[in-house]
Amino acid sequence: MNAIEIRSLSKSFRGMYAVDHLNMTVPQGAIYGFIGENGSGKSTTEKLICGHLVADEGEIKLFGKSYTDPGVRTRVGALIENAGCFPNSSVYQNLKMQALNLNLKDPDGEIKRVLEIVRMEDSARIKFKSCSLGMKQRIGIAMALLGDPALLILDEPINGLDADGMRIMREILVDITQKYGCTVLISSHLLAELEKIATHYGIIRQGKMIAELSAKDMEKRAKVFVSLKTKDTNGALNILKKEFNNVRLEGEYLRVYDEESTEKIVEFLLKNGHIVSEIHKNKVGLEEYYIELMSKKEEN
Amino acid sequence: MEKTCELNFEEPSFFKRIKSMLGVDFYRLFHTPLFYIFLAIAAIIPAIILGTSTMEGSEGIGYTSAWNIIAASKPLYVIESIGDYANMNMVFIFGGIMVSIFIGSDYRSGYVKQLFTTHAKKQDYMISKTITCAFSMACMCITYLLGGVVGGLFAGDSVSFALNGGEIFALVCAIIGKMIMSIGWAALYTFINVILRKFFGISIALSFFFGTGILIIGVAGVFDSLHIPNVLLNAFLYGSSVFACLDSGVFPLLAVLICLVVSVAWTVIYIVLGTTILSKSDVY
Amino acid sequence: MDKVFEKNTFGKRLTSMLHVDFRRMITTPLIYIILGICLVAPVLIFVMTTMMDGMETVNPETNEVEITESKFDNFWQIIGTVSDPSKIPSSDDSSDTSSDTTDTSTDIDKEGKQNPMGDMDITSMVNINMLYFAVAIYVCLFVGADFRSGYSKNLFTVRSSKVDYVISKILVGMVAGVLMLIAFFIGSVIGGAIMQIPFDPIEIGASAYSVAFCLLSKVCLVGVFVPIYVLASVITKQRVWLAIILSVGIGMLLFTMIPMITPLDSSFINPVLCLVGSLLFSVGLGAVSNIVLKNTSLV
Amino acid sequence: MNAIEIRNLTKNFGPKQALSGLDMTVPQGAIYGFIGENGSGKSTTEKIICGLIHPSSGSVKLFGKDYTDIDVRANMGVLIEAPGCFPNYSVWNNMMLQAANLRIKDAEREVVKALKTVRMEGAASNKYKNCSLGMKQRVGIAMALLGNPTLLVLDEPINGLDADGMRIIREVLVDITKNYGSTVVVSSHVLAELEKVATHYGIIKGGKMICEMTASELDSSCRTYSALKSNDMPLTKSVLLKKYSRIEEDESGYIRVYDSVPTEEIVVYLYENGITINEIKTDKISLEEYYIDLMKGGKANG
Repeated sequence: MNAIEIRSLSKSFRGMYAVDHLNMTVPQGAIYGFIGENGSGKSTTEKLICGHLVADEGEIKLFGKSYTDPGVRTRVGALIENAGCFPNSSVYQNLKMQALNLNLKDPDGEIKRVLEIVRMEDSARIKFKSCSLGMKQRIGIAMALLGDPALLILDEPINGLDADGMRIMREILVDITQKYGCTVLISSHLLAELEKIATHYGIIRQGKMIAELSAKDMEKRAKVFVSLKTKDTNGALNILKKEFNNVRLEGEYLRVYDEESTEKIVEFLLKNGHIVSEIHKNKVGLEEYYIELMSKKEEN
Repeated sequence: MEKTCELNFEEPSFFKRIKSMLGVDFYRLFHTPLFYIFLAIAAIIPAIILGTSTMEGSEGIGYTSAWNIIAASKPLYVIESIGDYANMNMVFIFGGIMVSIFIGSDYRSGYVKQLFTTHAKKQDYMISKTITCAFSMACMCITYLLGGVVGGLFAGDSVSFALNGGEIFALVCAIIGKMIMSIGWAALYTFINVILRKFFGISIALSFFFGTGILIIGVAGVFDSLHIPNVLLNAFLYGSSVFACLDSGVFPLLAVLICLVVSVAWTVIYIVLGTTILSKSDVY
Repeated sequence: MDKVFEKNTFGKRLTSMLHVDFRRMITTPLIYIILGICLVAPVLIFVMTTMMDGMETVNPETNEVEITESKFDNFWQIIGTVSDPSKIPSSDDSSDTSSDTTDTSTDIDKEGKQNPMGDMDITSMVNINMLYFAVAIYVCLFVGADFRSGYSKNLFTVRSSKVDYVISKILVGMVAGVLMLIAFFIGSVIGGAIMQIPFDPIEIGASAYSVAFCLLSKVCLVGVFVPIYVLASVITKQRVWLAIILSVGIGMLLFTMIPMITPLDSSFINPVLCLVGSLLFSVGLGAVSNIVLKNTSLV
Repeated sequence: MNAIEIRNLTKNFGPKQALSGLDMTVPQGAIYGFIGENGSGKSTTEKIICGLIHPSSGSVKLFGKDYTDIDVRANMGVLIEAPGCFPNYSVWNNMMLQAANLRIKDAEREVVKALKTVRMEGAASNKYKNCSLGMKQRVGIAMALLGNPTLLVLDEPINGLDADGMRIIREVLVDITKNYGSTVVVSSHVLAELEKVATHYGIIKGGKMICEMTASELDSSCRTYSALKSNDMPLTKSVLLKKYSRIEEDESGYIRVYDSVPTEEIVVYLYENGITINEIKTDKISLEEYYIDLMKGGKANG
């Protein structure tokens, strides 16, 4: 059963299509990395899912139910652009209000739990407006985690988080999806960070979904190659060509494609008097895949 | 990796949804200074007016009885002098400003994102805001009453508190009538502020004008000149400013009833209107 | 090598600050909305008061005929009131409505209308003096917008001295106030013309000159109120509604003295007096605003 | 002569002390990477440098003059937390306003140029509040760059920017420091990005500067190491320990051999002991690792 199913969703502002017949499927329990340039329609899509905007056309289904179903929507936690908190109220009061909004049985217990998760338990009394950008982001995350969310919509949550904050963020998301079966839709520009935890990716460009695949597919499709460096590069190149079919020289690095085990290569070279100074398996990561996709799309 | 545990979504009942939204609104009402500031304003104004009205030199507003500060002695279709303004209806002027700030801060702070994420139905928002604002305006009526009494005492002998039996009953009914009307006014102000959520300044100004009744009186004036039978219309348009008064000539309980009917009518109309508009348009 | 900085003279700072503020004033719709209101309000007032005057409303319960007394007898009454009633010509034939009806709800008789201090009836409440509150709202919104939007960060990074900021805001407030007065005057002339309200100032004891002086002194009086509003906004910064409450509160105190300082029959002394007053207030309160800005956090 | 000299700066907001005796020196023309956790006092320091808040004690000197000096402050660019723009105003109007504020001659041309550098010339006409987070950030950067300020203070400028936006920032910072001799103080949490462009670093913790160094100092103090993997890691480790003293395991499962031992030597040594490696590369401790290690109290090269 899919957490989010979107069929030909469109939304236009003053004639310009922010979201243009978008299709999207997010399986339940997934951490869905939503990637796209600034202004490609990421936030608009997320606002449509949370019901902040009214779609021109198209259909959104959350857990099989319509997205206007109150039952589903009470289980959605959202952090879009910034944490909507009252500046003059304290952090505790803001979270208390959200706890009341979700009708939680034990509001204070929940608040304590989420504040501990984001390591903000000692700043509950400060006014929201006097928190720094990073702290406001953590409070936004805490607010989205309140109650028992079945779906988390996070728009660039690691914006403004420091290294420690990002690590916590990763742990929270992995923990909440595996332990509680929650589904996470997370958008970010730091693809390296996203790659560490995302189980599915969706790449959007100018309001259209141009690629949607799981992390496993990504790995399969990614061309694996071994890149190595030796003192006598040309000599090694000729020898390797005899043994392995697809070998190429890239700058000072030799690339051996379609070959899984690096030991074989190292041993083969050592036997033939070439000592490897550097060798590691390389795969086309998310970043390269994204850049390649973007450049390909530019032509047509 | 697919999660097998089935997530169940129990449908929250209407009352549970309203209860949760009310919880948020009342928590914010009691934990922010806005409510207390306006309660204070509602108390100070009558005290000042009554207090100054008896100073020498200024002829003041010519009060015969202290209770004029609470309700006009007779139904007033047309405001002639400042005196007619200075009665409990002023609560609805300040109430309008308070509601605008209360709802405005929802939108300005962005908290409305959380509210409308968890509440798919827009009428939860309208109903909860109406109830919260009605409650705060009712409290303002009470503090207005206290302020008036204190002002009267302070004014000393020149303002009489004498009331015969009938008038006391009428006074009580007048006050209850006004408090009931606050629900109607709350719905009206919620509607205005929800429609004009993007233009905070204008919504305050419009609420202020509605509150002072200028617009309503203007409309009544136009209707008069068109000679449309204005009794029912006046009742609908003026609501409390006409019928909740000391001696409305109508049996006081009937006056309260009229206020109730008008208040309910306003509430239903404005909530339904607000909900349809809200659900058709973007949240921000 | 030493970084040489060209002199950032006061003239340069002030001109750039004025350029920023006046550009923002002109390109934001707020000023046009308020000027529109100032233009329409007097017309509405004239229309409403004349239409409602003499309107018999039958009170359904007590079926008495109520005659409302709200008509403007003279155009200039919307501008102000005469300072001493003795100047009014004795023959009081101008008022045609006789008070032969049964007891009007309020016990104001005809003479009460002339006494400037006394009656608080509708015509003396709703006149040009209300504009000073409109100026308060404009100045508070204008100055508050700087702090609410965070633009103050860009402004004060480059301006370590705050004097030019305060001067520029006071000038913008004054220009806005004067524009509002002009708009209100034009509006009332239009309204007066539509409702054919007598224009002759002599009727109510004022002369053409004195009316001109009255208007001039009201213009100068703007200079007294604006520094108050600027100071209030600078103190409260982001909290615009607090600034408005503060400004209107202080304005209320001075409100009662406006008719005295700028009566319809004012001589040339009144505008001079107002000018001196506005200079004093501008310099005095301007300095206070500067100190406040210097010592508080601007973010 | 230093662009910024801060000595023993303290700032407390009521009971909480945001800065407790901070010292900071930023040479002229530098791109100063300002690194610290959330709430470590970065933004407070930047706001004090821009004169937006006043220090409780301590001295702040810009180009040798006090930070309240009018002439020094006349040509500064700032982008702290959110860009300060009027929401209901179009991007173009906001930029023209800032051009007027900085007394820039030929404002239209300069604004168009600034918007072009951040690829925002197409969106100049729409209202600021309708822009997305990334576009707002680009407007903020364009505004800070207007008039090529001599001192630029940027608080997490790449916040919300996409890969293309981050590249633009790097180019712009290098360009403005080279061609206009400006000095830039830039704070960020994405240390990989900062490492590509910063010439000096300052690491702040708990309101105090715990480490200040140039990029070259960082390079030298971040030791190179060879990281390797093989099928039988424990055996490899024991074999290596016999010959090399500084061996460590990092969290991504590599064995690290410190003090730049040539990789060929390691490969041959292991091969002779019957171990063929499947991965080996030479690497340097990244700024991020150096920072995390510093935060743990240890010294990266301790």
